[in-house]
Amino acid sequence: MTREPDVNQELAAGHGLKPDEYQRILDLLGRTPTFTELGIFSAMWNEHCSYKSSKRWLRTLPTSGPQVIQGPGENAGVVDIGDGQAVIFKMESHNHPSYIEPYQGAATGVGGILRDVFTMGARPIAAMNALSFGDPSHPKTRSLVAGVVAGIGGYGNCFGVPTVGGEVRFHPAYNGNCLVNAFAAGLADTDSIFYSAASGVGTPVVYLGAKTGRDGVGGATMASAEFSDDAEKKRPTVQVGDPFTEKRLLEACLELMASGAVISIQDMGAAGLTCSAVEMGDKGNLGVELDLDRVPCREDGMTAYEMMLSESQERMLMVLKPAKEAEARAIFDKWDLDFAVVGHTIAEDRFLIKHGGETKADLPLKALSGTAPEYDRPWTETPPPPPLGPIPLTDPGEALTRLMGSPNFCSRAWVWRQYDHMVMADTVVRPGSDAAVVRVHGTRKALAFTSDVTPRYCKANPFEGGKQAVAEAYRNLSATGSRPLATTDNLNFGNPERPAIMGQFVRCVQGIGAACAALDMPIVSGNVSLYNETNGEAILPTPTIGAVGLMTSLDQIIPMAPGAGEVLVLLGVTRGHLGQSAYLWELRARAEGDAPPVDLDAERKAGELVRALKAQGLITAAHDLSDGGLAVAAAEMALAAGTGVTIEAHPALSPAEWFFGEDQARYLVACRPAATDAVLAAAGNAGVPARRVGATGGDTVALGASALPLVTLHEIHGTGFARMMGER
Amino acid sequence: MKARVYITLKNGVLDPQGAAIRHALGTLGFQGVEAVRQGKVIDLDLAETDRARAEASAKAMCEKLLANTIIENYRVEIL
Amino acid sequence: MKARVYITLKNGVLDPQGAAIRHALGTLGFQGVEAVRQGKVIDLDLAETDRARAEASAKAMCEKLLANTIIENYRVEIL
Amino acid sequence: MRTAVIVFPGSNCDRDMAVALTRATGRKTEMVWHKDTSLPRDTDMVALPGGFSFGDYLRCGAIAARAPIMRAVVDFANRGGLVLGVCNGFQILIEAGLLPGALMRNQTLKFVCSDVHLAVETTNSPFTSAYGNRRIITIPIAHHDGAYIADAGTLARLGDEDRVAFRYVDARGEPGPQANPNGSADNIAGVLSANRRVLGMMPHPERLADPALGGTDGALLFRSLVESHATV
Ligand SMILES: Nc1ncnc2c1ncn2[C@@H]1O[C@H](COP(=O)(O)OP(=O)(O)O)[C@@H](O)[C@H]1O
Ligand SMILES: [Mg+2]
Repeated sequence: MTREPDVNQELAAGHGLKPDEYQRILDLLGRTPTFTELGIFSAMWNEHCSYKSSKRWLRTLPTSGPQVIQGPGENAGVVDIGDGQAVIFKMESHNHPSYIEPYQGAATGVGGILRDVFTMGARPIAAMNALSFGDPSHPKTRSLVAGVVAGIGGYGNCFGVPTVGGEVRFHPAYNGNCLVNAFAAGLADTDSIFYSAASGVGTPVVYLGAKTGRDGVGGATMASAEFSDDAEKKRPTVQVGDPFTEKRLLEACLELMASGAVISIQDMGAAGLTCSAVEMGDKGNLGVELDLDRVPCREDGMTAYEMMLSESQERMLMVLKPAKEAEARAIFDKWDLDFAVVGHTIAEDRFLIKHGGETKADLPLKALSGTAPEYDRPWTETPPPPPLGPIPLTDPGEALTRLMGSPNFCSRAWVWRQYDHMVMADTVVRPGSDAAVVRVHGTRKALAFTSDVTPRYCKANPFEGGKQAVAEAYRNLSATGSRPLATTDNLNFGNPERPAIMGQFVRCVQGIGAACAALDMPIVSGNVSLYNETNGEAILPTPTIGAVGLMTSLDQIIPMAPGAGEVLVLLGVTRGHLGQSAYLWELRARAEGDAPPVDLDAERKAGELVRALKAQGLITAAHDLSDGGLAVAAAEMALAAGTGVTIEAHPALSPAEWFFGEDQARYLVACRPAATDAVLAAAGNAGVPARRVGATGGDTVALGASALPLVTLHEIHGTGFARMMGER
Repeated sequence: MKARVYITLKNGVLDPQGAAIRHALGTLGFQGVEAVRQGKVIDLDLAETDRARAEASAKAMCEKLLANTIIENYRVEIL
Repeated sequence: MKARVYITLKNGVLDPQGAAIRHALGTLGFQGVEAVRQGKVIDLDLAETDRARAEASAKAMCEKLLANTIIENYRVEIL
Repeated sequence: MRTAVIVFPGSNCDRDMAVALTRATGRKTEMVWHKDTSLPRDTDMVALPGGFSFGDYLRCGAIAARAPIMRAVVDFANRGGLVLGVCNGFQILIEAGLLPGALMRNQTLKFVCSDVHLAVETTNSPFTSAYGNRRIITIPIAHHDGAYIADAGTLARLGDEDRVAFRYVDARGEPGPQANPNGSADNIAGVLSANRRVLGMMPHPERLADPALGGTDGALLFRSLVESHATV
């Protein structure tokens, strides 16, 4: 066996441990750690696993409610959907790996989040992906888009989960750091949910799934380090995903869980064996002893250090009922997957790693996570953005044409056509609507899924931006007719050691917390990705919100497409807020003014009104307003329906303010003419301002005096993505 | 000029495809297949008649499109 | 013993992938790429130590699984 | 009618297919594991579902076509049994030699998931008889390797023997490149065996066989099977 390097402060620094953190290790152990131990500490104490910069703030989020069965802290959150069933979901980033190798990075991101969900005993039923890329004209952007989308499809399609939603945005702030946030949701019975806490002394710890290779050794450390231009050199650590193995792992795990053999289970993610074993022991107040000679390896001569840090995909760790070992082995044989007893639980608080007859690590297990550093990093308030300058006069029709064909507003069909969004035959509302709707198999119930954030707002005003991300998710869920249930988040920010960035983080989290509390959508899981910077240039603060809504009957679904000859009613207040609007950014590259303020009470009233209008049979269609305002919402409804719309001009507001203002808490709903008065009356009773703003029909989209043919819009919107990709 | 490009996975990079083929060969009764790695071969017909230039151009194609140099090696052969 | 198997499409069999690669090379500015055909190379590590037997066995693998002999040719090389 | 769905590792439309078959036949579908060597007794119809059997590694359907159960499926087909292969199932049928031609990577090189229009080219089969004069139908596709190719002789024979079951067309029923989602020869989306009792098709009829999912054109295929079985 090759001699291991001497451990000292310099080597610790190479592992991303700061001098005071290394000192903490020395104090804790009363001796110098071994090389393997150092690797274990570096994995456990990096930002990715320990949440050392964010924990303090995450604790402030609302995480409970009558619907919540399991909040943050497990592999995924668990939420009651009635009838003894639960939806289990989470979102997670794979930003840095995707920047380095877009296909595999994105693919393994999908693999990781699916594992988080089925580890809990749930069969995945829906996936989403929230993607942020650099400027479309940046030389790397197209290949990143192509690779990431192909990777997400390649993994999800093969695995067999419908990928039903997401977001794609482009902004130069992501030129050196794309974001790939993957969401997955699964379904389980509330009485058969599995957790990670081990129990029982001397119970076998079992390794399942794919073999261990040197994949991503050092990856957990990489995910928490800022990028520099030599990121390319870090490439050999790229992991390759194997969705075929993951699919078999899913089936084998669900079979095993059904057999009653599983005491606890934990997937192996970043620093796989280390984090999963520690987690199981820590939660169960037990020690763990591992014999690495028994770990199935793909490569020769792997060291303890490499095995403990390997990020090979498609692996699980389980604690099994001793009497069921043979049964469990048979299930894994059936699926041709590796199965090995690699250790057992012990009574003492120890994490004992043996390899080749030597003890490679002997650490206090609880202290590994329990004494992980936690920082209250200094932060500063975000200064107000530059004031809103004069608003350019652009013909509304022309402005709409430019917006609808732009990379940020054109149809995402180019993306979702590469995703199997119908497998499992329960996708009731497909991608392209406000939220996707997936039926709960074998029932008339359904779940709605959406993913939202407007990073421009978060940059200008992190608190309102954080609120807005949740509010928009709430709106998307409501516009499809579902009742928002709960939320997951993926908080993507720059370097938290910079007070300005930490300030963005703190304020966004506070905004998210306020909105989740007010809208009754507790956070049940989430993920933090920091250090998204290249050469000191941070991304826009991007706290992606994934949210799930429930419909107790498919009859509650509200389509986005109105019929012809219907009346359009705008719900909510329009003041003509153009600060940080798409109108200014997409048309003039100006990011000015404050982000739109979010009135959470108004959001709630408007959302409840939309659901009530549907329940009373008063509306035929609904769509929420978000960036791009009334004009974009009207155009999207027209495109969905294949029928024209007319929106009248506003007597007081300028065309820019009226058609393109981004005031929040608004919906555009359609109703039959005869129902108009009833809709307006119901809105009045609910305390939601409402006004008739137009009608459907014809073959143009008319904004006041300015009209453009629907076919033109259809063409521009439909081909925008392919044009951006250089395919047309 | 004809060029042949070989693209193979770098050492240590997981090859799920190769592993599945190996397994399938086992089920079909082929014993003693210890490892399988799958790669690509791409045959190019180039208008270029100069050998060195053809080779340089094929290599550029590998870098830009044909190979994923993060996980794959390539080799160009001028036939 | 190491064996390398080359699998290529038969002449006349349409190769959409090759065609698409050719097109993509064109868009990337590579001129004069007249034809592209894509095939596979499969590297086998065999326990067999006899050359002839290794070759026979690799060929049998091609016939039974590795190649679709309706549309593909194969060639085995013992290294 | 007794139906069976073969489950390969990596199959992922096996449940969807079973749901559609059970709904059409009113009888529970048997799920058969690929390592089995025989079909359940009295099976009337076998379905090879969509998905990524064996990860689609090597060639789509290649490894599955050599799984132990396939010997029984081939025997069953040779005895005149009804076999339906959808998507990956179609690829497996081809690799198993039960249908001619090959399925290659889509011309765009991209996976494509979308509704497509199909022309029902023949109602003279146990899979298509219920379509009657409904010639243009909508069914989703979801595949990466669906470009059907065959040599000229085979294509001519398929035409002469009325063995093209479905073709990709546009909304007006016109075939042509604008309606071809993957580069298939002659826009072929599904083909029948010589005895017309084996059908392979890339589109997924099981995905549009339930009004809640936005259409029921796929259900007619399953109804055809049930009706033709009842009249035997
Ligand atoms: N990466 C993606 N994958 C799948 N669907 C996507 C993706 N990006 C966007 N979509 C879908 O496109 C539609 C429009 O997206 P977006 O403009 O972000 O919606 P909204 O403004 O309603 O939040 C939504 O249905 C969304 O789910
Ligand atoms: Mg929306």
